[in-house]
Amino acid sequence: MKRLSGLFLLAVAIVVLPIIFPDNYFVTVVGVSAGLHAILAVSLNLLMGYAGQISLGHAAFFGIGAYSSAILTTRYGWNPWPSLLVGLAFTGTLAYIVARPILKLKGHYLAMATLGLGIIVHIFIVQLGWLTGGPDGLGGIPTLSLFGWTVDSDERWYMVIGGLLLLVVWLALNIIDSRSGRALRALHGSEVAAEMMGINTAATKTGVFVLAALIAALAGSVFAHQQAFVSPDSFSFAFSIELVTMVVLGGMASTYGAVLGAIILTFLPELLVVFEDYEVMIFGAILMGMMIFLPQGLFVGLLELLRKLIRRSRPANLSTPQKEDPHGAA
Amino acid sequence: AEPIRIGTFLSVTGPASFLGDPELKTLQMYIENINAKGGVDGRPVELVHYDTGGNAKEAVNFAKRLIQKDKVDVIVGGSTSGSSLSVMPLVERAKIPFISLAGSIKIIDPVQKWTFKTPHTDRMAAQKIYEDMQKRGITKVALISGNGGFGKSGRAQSLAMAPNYDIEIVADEQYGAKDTDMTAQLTKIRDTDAQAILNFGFGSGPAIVTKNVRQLGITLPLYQSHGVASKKFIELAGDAAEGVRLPAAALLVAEKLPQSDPQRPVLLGYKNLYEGKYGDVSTFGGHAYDGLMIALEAIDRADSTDKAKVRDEIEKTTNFPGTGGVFTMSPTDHLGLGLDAFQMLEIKNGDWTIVN
Amino acid sequence: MFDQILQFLLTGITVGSTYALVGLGFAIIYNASDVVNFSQGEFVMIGAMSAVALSAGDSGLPLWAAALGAVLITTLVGMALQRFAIAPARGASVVTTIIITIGASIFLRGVALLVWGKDLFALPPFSGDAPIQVGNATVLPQSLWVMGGAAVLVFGAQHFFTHTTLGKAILACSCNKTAAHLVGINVSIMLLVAYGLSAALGAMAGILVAPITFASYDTGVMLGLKGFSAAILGGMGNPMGAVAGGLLLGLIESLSAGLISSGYKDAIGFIILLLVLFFRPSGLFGKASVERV
Amino acid sequence: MALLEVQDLTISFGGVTAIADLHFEVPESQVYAVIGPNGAGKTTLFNMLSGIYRPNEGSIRFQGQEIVGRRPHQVARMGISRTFQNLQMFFNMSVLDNVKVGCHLRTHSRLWSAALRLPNIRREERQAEEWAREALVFCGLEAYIDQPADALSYGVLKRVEIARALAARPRLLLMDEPAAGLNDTETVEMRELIRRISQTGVSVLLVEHNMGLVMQVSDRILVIDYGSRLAEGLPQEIQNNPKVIEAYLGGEVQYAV
Amino acid sequence: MPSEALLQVTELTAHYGPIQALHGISLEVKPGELVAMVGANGAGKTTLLHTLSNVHKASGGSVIFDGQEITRTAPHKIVQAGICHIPEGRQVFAPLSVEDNLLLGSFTRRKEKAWVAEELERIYQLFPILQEKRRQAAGTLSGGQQQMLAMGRALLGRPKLLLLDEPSMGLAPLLVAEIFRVVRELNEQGVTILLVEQNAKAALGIADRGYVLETGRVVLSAAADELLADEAVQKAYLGH
Ligand SMILES: Nc1ncnc2c1ncn2[C@@H]1O[C@H](COP(=O)(O)OP(=O)(O)OP(=O)(O)O)[C@@H](O)[C@H]1O
Ligand SMILES: Nc1ncnc2c1ncn2[C@@H]1O[C@H](COP(=O)(O)OP(=O)(O)OP(=O)(O)O)[C@@H](O)[C@H]1O
Ligand SMILES: [Mg+2]
Ligand SMILES: [Mg+2]
Repeated sequence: MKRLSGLFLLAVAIVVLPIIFPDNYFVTVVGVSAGLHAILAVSLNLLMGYAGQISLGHAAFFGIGAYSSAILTTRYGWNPWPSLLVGLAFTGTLAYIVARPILKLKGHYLAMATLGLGIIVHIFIVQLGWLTGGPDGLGGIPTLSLFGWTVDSDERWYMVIGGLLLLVVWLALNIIDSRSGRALRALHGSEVAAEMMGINTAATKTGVFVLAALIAALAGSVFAHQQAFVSPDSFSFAFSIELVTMVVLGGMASTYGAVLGAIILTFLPELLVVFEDYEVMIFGAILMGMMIFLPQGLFVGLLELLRKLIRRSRPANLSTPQKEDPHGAA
Repeated sequence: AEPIRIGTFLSVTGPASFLGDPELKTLQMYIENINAKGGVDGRPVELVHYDTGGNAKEAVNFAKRLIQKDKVDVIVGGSTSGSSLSVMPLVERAKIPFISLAGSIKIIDPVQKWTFKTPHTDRMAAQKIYEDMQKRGITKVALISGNGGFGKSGRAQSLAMAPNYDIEIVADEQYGAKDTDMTAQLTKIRDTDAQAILNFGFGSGPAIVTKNVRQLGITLPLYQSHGVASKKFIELAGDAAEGVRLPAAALLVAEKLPQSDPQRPVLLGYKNLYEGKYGDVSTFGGHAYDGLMIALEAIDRADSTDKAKVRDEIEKTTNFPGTGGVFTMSPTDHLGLGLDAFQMLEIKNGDWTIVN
Repeated sequence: MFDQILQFLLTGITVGSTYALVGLGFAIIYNASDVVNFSQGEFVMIGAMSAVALSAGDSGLPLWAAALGAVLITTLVGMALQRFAIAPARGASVVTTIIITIGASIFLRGVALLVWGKDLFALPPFSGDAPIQVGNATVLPQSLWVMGGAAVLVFGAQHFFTHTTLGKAILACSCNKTAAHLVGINVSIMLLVAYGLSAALGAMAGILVAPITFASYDTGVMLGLKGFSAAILGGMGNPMGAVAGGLLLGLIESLSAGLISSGYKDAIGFIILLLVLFFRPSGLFGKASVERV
Repeated sequence: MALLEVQDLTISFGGVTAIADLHFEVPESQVYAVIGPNGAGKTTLFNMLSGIYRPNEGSIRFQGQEIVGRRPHQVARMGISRTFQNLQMFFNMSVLDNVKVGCHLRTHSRLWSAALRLPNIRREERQAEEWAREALVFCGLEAYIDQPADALSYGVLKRVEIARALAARPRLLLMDEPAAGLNDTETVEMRELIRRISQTGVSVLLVEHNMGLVMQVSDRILVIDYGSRLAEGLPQEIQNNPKVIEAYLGGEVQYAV
Repeated sequence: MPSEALLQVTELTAHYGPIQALHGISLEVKPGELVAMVGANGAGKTTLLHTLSNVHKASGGSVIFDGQEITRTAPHKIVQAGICHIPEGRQVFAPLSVEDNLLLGSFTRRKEKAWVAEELERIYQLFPILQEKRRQAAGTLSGGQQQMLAMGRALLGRPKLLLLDEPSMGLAPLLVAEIFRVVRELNEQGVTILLVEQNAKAALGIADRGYVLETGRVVLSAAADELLADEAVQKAYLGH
């Protein structure tokens, strides 16, 4: 099926990598981080890339999910699964409550409001030390297990998160290709026209905001169990901005782009550590460079480059390629 | 011979870089020196280091990288309490000796088998300060603290220890790491009946607090924590720093110690080496020195890098004179310092003096 | 109690003026290109750090010369940013451009780290640090410099955008680039001017506040964030708004630190910011969008 | 009962009254034109009819139900669709997807079922695509179906908007200057299109400055000037109304009716 | 031959990405001429004007204006050289006031204060509604009012050559007549005009010559009255 061929490729890559590089730190450890980031980026991309509603506070929902699980399992001794569900319910409710007033805002005002939301959540996490452990964080979070299968090694976490990523990508692709997905893109294109076509834009925005928040909370909960430790600096506004950067770097409104952006921004610092004090500067330069030369995002940009190369190497009398729909690239 | 591999992850950049930066410099400088002298047991020492930027999440990944990929023998690192605490479950599972360079008492209390640390705890700092206050007859204290990990943890210990010294906390204010003005908090403090002000924090905050105290014309004694134990503080706070007291390792006043002090040669040696290369010392770099030396001596005594043996030897560290004090560890004490490891200092004429 | 409140107000105005000055810089680039320049905080940092560096040591320049030099250096940095990072990204959307400025801010911070290290530095106050008594409250002379600077610069900026053709031409670039070209505006020069101007403003802000706040390679992040908040609170792109927003934010923070809770003062600030936006979606002084269907 | 009844409609912007005390009725199955000088308030009227602006006073009843106070998507649900004078395309989508959005009200899947791609989704997608293609073909836009919207010329975009509005199967279609940017031959095609639309039982409310088109296609015409009603009647009457000629038409031309 | 033309376009091509929109357009406009350009939707008229102003880059060919090659000249220099362009879709500066919009039209002439003031007065006489609304944000004007504003703004650039992209679009019949009268009048005052119009009859009615554009190519060029009489033109563009 053409619609899901990309997903299939992604699945193959996820399965094959640990087989080619067994026991490799970059696959099982960094790969797990990249996977989590990719899940977050894909969810943010639904909101930002497709619906055009920028959020600089996505890390907050990630954090609430993580802390819900951490607190319920460590302080109250709950089983991880009900903790996860309570975390999702809590995040969903919070997102639902703030969505309406916040999503009335547009552009930079929306950016500021979501940024503020993220910072407020962060401050509460830091200040509610009796509950959250404050800046020192909260440790001793049990790992996940299902039907006796315990996720107790990096390899197993890799499998779990890889699977989760595939699931989230599949959900995102499905949504984009549906009535609801078109409604999202439509309100990005023109809110009045979308309304006039019968789309309840406020409800649609709220819906996608809550959905993105839920996915982020799910990722957060998994993150808490995987790290066995949570601390506020994993959910700071800097991380929210990093997530936005992943989405834009990969290419707005492209699910695979979001995955690509997440992977690149996760691996880049790991590779740059050898530059020590120069790391920050080089990282900034690379980020700028990528955006300057491929302003429409790496995924679309690289695809186009590839296409150009193929076209050039092909004999001229073959049919000129059809102009691709740049927005259809899901 | 097979090199000894020391792994470290530090907050070399980011908000806690004032910790990580001197720590990294110290490790690099000493390992270079040791190798120049032929290494340990004839084996060269190799340092593998990563910068966490102060983020606990990075710390976990880098600790994994050190253990799985770089296959280090010992980890000496973790500038912040958060980053140290976050890797502890990992370290315990991987069974690798870990000497933390962070302040929180939670790292060694309760004691975890594979985890040690060298810096004085924030509890000790609070105790030392309260001892001094008791001597001056102070019973009412206004607390102000930064809301980062260091300040928060210090605040918690200060609140917890106060009753033991019959001290009443009459104000409990906070400020953000990058706040530029604390006069609002201090105005509130001014209008309490506090007899002294205690500030737990690091970075620009304590210097601004010190200046603001003087700006508001507050004449109460001002205590800072060991978080400001570097010349930079005096430079930033300027005249306002006169009379400020703080607990700190003897490193800052090495020259002023009696000749007989067992720490004196170590302190002068470290200080001269560091200042010769990088400029003003801080006590934080000293903690890295202590951690590194304790680890290497343990390896030397164990005659191997077998992790279990090294761990046992670290635990047996006895009367080791470091920059932070004289360490004597035990199965129930993975720090091995007493309150006497702290000196109470006062800033006079722009320099440190020992209070007695 | 009254004395306390007076001090809180003075503190709030001092801090607020700092935010206002930083916020003002955001307004200019925004007005020229709709872009929120995330490296604005770095301009502030570079201004402060270069002034420190130029005036430091025995062979250092006198303060005024160092300040002038720092403004110049920062202006060049701002223009270079536009010329070499923003301009070449042809066809970049606003979001992409914002990400470029995020990259630039990381890059500039990295460079500052290499050049100046991680230490904190203080710039000497312009006119001493003997506190000035206002009733039973006090302010530092430097705070007066900051407030005065904010006032002068905001009126300058306001005049520039409402009364000069150049200012209006810059506004024109952001609302419709094609049309700006078609009336003969050299859009690339306008953008260069805008980046240079806002860098210069940022530098001035940095130099004015450095004696109070100290400077280090990473001071830009927080100041940038607060400045952005101020600009949004007041209404993006409106110089008066940036100042009003800055002052308000400063006052909220200091009053909540003094009267409610110093631990939650930033949270309170942002909560009020959110509430203001819920009732005035384009800030206190921002104009609602004028696009019609 | 008339399809649309407008009474005492008034709206002002910062003290300037754009529509004042306007009343008129649109009967079922007619092409009803609203004309008037630039700035007379025609687009503003449309914006109130579609729920985008809320009038200061007055009522708008559609099939007996009040529109004032409803949001645009609710108005759309009642069976009103429109095109815009200032294009409101979804430029981030293809032409086909633009028109598929038009089918929003005729399809019903929810976010959750779409996410899981339940079997009904595939069916619905196929249905929506069919409807969208139908609408595009109806408007003579076969050639552009797979193009991205941002690659089209102005005149084509205006017609895609009509197709999108039609895909919603409205009872009443509001068209704001559909012939702007069309040449005379294309305007003739537009006239035919409007006629065909009206033959399918859809009522049309038409704002247009091209008098040739208006006079030929309209059943009745309302003339407004400065937001107030100037005249109302059959095309023939309007054309010969001296007030209308003075305010709007100018004297010289006679338009075929 | 080329020296006498004010605007000389030779083999001009333009692309949108891989798609070619202009396939080698050649045309000329002599000083003082009023030349009309007609074509169906999507023929490339707007693209041509954009390419002439260089807000869309040409991919080949050349444009010579007043003896100077301007194919790759920056847009603002083209305006300085004396070409003003009323773009399709009006493109007013929405948040700025009507008067600021007009004054920005005189950006390249901003030193000539007296002339600008005089011209502004003339435009207000031409479109009194603009004067009435001169403090209002341009974005809140009605469609037709914005069209008037775009026209006025271009006139304040004091063009030698005026490029008009459907100036009558969205205007009431009375004003359409008025606009054509103004265009004619400007032309008589010596402004050379290239007029793109869908209202082909009216455009050719006032033009000296005309070009017919089809899918990015010039397919016909002749004197205006010849074109009006041409059967194919009548069928394709005049609705006969
Ligand atoms: N949001 C607004 N703010 C201020 N004035 C407005 C606003 N919207 C409309 N107006 C004014 O109301 C009047 C009516 O505008 P409207 O767009 O309805 O006219 P119209 O009849 O559609 O004209 P045209 O034929 O030119 O499109 C105009 O004078 C316009 O300036
Ligand atoms: N941004 C774009 N990307 C791709 N193709 C485009 C773009 N803009 C225009 N085109 C194509 O270029 C061709 C010429 O368009 P142009 O807008 O110049 O036509 P026009 O003659 O002005 O038509 P109209 O009378 O409808 O305004 C059309 O086929 C159009 O689809
Ligand atoms: Mg209108
Ligand atoms: Mg056109």
